[in-house]
Amino acid sequence: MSTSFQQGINVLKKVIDAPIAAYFSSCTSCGLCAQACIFYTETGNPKYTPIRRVEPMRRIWEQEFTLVGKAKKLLGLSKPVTGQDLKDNVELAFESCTTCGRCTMVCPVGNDIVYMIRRMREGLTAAGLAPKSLQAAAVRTLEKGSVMGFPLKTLEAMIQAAEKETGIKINIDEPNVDYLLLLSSAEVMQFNEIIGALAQIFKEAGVSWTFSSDAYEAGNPGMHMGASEIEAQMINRIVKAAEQLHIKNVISPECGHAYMAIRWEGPNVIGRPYPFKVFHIIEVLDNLRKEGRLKTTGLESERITFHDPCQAARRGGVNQPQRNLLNMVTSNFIEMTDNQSCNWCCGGGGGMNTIESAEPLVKKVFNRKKKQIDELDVTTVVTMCATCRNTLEEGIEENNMNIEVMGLTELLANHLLKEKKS
Amino acid sequence: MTNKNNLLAGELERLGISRRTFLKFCTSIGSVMALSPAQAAVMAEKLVTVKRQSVIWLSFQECTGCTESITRSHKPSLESLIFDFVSLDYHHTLQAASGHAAEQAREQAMHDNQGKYILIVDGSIPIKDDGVYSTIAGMTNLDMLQQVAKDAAAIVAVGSCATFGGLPKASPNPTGAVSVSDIVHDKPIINIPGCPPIPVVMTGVLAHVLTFGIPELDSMGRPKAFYGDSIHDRCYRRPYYDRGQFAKSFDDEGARKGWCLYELGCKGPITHNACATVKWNNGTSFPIQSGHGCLGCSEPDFWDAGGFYKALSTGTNSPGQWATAALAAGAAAGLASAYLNKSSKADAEKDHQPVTLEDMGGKS
Amino acid sequence: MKTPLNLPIEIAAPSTGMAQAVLHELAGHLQQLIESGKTEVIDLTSLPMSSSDKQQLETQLGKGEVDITLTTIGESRIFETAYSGIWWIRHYTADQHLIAELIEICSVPQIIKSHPADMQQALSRLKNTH
Amino acid sequence: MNEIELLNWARGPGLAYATAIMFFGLSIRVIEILSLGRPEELAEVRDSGVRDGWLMILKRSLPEVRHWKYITASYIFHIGLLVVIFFFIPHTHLFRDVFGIFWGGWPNYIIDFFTVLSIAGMLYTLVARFYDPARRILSKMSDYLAWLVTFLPLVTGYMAFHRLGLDYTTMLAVHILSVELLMIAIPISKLTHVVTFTMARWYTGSNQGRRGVRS
Repeated sequence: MSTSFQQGINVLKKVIDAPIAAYFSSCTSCGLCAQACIFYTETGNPKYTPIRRVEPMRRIWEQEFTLVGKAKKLLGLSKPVTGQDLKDNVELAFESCTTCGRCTMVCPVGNDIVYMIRRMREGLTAAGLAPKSLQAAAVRTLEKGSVMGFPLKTLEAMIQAAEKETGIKINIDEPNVDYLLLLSSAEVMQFNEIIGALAQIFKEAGVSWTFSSDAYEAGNPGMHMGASEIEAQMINRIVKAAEQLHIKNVISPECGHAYMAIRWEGPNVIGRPYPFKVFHIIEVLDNLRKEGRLKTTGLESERITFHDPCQAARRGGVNQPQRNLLNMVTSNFIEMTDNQSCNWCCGGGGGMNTIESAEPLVKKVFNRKKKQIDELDVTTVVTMCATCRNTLEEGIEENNMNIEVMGLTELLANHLLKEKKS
Repeated sequence: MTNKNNLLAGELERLGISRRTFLKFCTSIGSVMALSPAQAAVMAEKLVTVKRQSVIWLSFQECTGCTESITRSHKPSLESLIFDFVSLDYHHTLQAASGHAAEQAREQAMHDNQGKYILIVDGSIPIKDDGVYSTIAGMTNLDMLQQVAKDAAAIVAVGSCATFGGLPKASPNPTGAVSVSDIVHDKPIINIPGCPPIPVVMTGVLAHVLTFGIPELDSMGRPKAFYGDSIHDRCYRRPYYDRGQFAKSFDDEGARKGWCLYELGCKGPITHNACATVKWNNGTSFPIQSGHGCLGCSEPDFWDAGGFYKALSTGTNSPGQWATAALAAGAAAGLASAYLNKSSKADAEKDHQPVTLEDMGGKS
Repeated sequence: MKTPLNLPIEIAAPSTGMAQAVLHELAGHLQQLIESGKTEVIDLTSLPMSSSDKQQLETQLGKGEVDITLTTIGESRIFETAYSGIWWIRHYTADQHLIAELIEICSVPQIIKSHPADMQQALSRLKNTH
Repeated sequence: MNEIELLNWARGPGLAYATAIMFFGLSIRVIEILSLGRPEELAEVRDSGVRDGWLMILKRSLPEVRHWKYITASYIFHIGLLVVIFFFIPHTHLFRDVFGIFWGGWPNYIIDFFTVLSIAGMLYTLVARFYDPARRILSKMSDYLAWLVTFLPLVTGYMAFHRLGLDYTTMLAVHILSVELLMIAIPISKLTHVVTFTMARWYTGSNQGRRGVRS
């Protein structure tokens, strides 16, 4: 066993860097982050105030990396962080935070609180305190191949079904093609119409692509946990596959955290830049649109809104492509009052939807999303993240709302202008 | 009427000064002292009935400016009456006697009026090196002050040197100059600071002592009647301060328009004196009216309170140099701390064991 | 007014509204004088009045029927304002410098009345001449 | 010690010590932060992040209108405080004396207005600290002390200017001493944010810029 309280503290010392030190130095306890956090606004419980979620780390920073804190420690004015402190922190860092990063957008001194919460999770995981469900998901991902634990065979079955339906041949392990496509488990198991949809779109656009039998899972529980070594193992599997197949572009699917892991955190956890580029599927589609290779027909006339997934939009920087594409196929697209960087989280991200004990809380905080949707009077909510889609569907059902939830890729496929004979 | 020659009334008669004239004098003094006009009339009545007061004037480390101020400022005028009337038994600049005769006059007066004479002091008292820096007739100022103060009824310290140490006390104070109140603790002391003090303030205080006794004093022993307000409180340019209209240099538009001199270093806001109301040279003007800021000469340590031409809001030395030095020192300390931080981060890195799948309950 | 030096500095200060305050006070004192005979003196030098304030006050009070000049050491000019019972008194030194400026609310200013001691002296002088 | 000696001490050694402690401390704080280093960004960035770093430093100073109820008081307090510190004419002379730069001040009635505004804003933030659950749970003794040492210079300065309370000389000395207390507190409390907020915003802004996130 390499996890222990000492290892946890050790990791927290290891990860404290200049930004974190600047953040802690600057926090004035103004409490504005609470106003941005669904867990506070929907429960009214001040314990969920975002900056409180990293209090053990703040104490370690103060005691270990500032002269003032060292003096305080010597004088007995501050107590060292205990194992109990870390245990108590699990609820705040894992079980009531989707790492959505909305707090970061309002902090007057510009603290990136989620940046810190991710590091805090890293310490807790090293202390052996990561939620069991996330640990199990990590094991499944690395041992069986996917987050949900299904083997390659399951995906192959889905691919065959899609081939049959569309009549398009779908590659596995085809080298030298344009794109390597990854999928999230949720897509394979629940929203597998995406495979056929993409096959058609890519065929019409003249794009060559393939799946990899070694790396088809985009999801990364290692990232949610903050177990960077495990996160790196999952990333490396993809990097290796892309390198072996000589593919220059990797597509992260409609999954927010996967995009964050592959696009932004990946090179940093494996310690080297990629020899390929990474795109969110929606970025790829928008590029095809720009090049005139994606043609659609017809417009949805119903009132449609879009839910920006936190990790892709607010934290990943994909904000405009989805709007370009929506405008191609809808005539009545309505923005949510808070959108893009300031969108409210669905409440299920950051690993929250895998943690059973957090379920009531996830249901409760969905109230914010419900309010947002209700005030728009729409028939459909489109999104581009399987986790969001899942949470939205569950929330909508729970609240008996008459709203349809769709993936953006799927919506586009519905309107695809098919010129080439299949 | 036997004692009439010993009373001011007789003196008035001798000089042919009417009571009406004397009332006018007392009214003017009362006005300066902010006595009520009724009190001025009482003062006039009382003054004519007091006896000639013995006064001993000791001059220590001083420039004689205070004496000049008092003696020069008056034409044969009413204020000089007070001085004509008191028996100035010793004043080594003004008295005719010299040498042993002068000292004898002092000792005689001390003997004849034991416990009743008023001691006026101008100049500070050097106490470093046993007070050798200033002696009179072989006696140090310190010894003389202690000797004369012992049997005095009251002491009037005239000028900023006697009241607060003044210029001789200015840093680095080579003679160890101190004020009268630093030496004498068991007698009533009236401080009349200023460099020099306003003449009418002196006569006013003396008139008050002779008639009503010791006037009301502030925490620094100054008569409130003259030192109760700051120059700024009574300054005719005050409205410009309140409006934020300041002269930026001594010959700019603002200076010509008579705007506030705060930015040019005026110390009026913290200086308590009557210059702005009583004025100088027979009420002609005072520094601010002449276009120059107040130096703050009637306050302690005015010589060391920063530059005369630096605004009151600035530091008295150069904090800028401190800032630079502190930044450099802080950088050094910061680097030392950074070194410690780096090594503890390196230790953490070294002690770190990767989290493995095994920790998660996996196989490898 | 004699200006001793011609400095390029304007010493006229803005009006502060003090004149109105003094007028108000005067009304109170005058009523008191009428009702109880109690006289009152306002010392103008001790008030924070600007020169324009004083001018304003003087203009408002105006000049009455009586104008007296005392010749003691220096002159004193005393006049009744246009308001009976309100006297303006200025004491000057021999060299024309103003040493006190008062407003007295009374039927006759104190300083005009002859003092018993002076009268006593006058009597003895009179007797000596005859 | 009489009031003039107190004032002279405050204007002289007191100011020098406080200045030295503040700059010494801030220097340490900033170097401590910088020396911890920032991991190199290995992902292919959309932008260098420099522009967004600077933009963040500026733009986060704009009011977050969405939360106006929450921020108005402290927003006003900050503006008022900055105006009072940097544009009250006597203060500008202090800065000229220390740093050699002069930018002229604003009329007193404007400063007066902002002082009152600031004081009101600060009082509101104190009340909010008691009544708002999030702020109350975050607040430690050090937060209230930081509030106090910021509040004192404002109030004593206001009182000195209006000749309230103690005599002017003493009040001025108390005001300067309270500022010196504030200066000493800056590097050892959360008030360090007066400097490090630019660093925090820089790190977040440049990071967001690299990722193409709009702040």
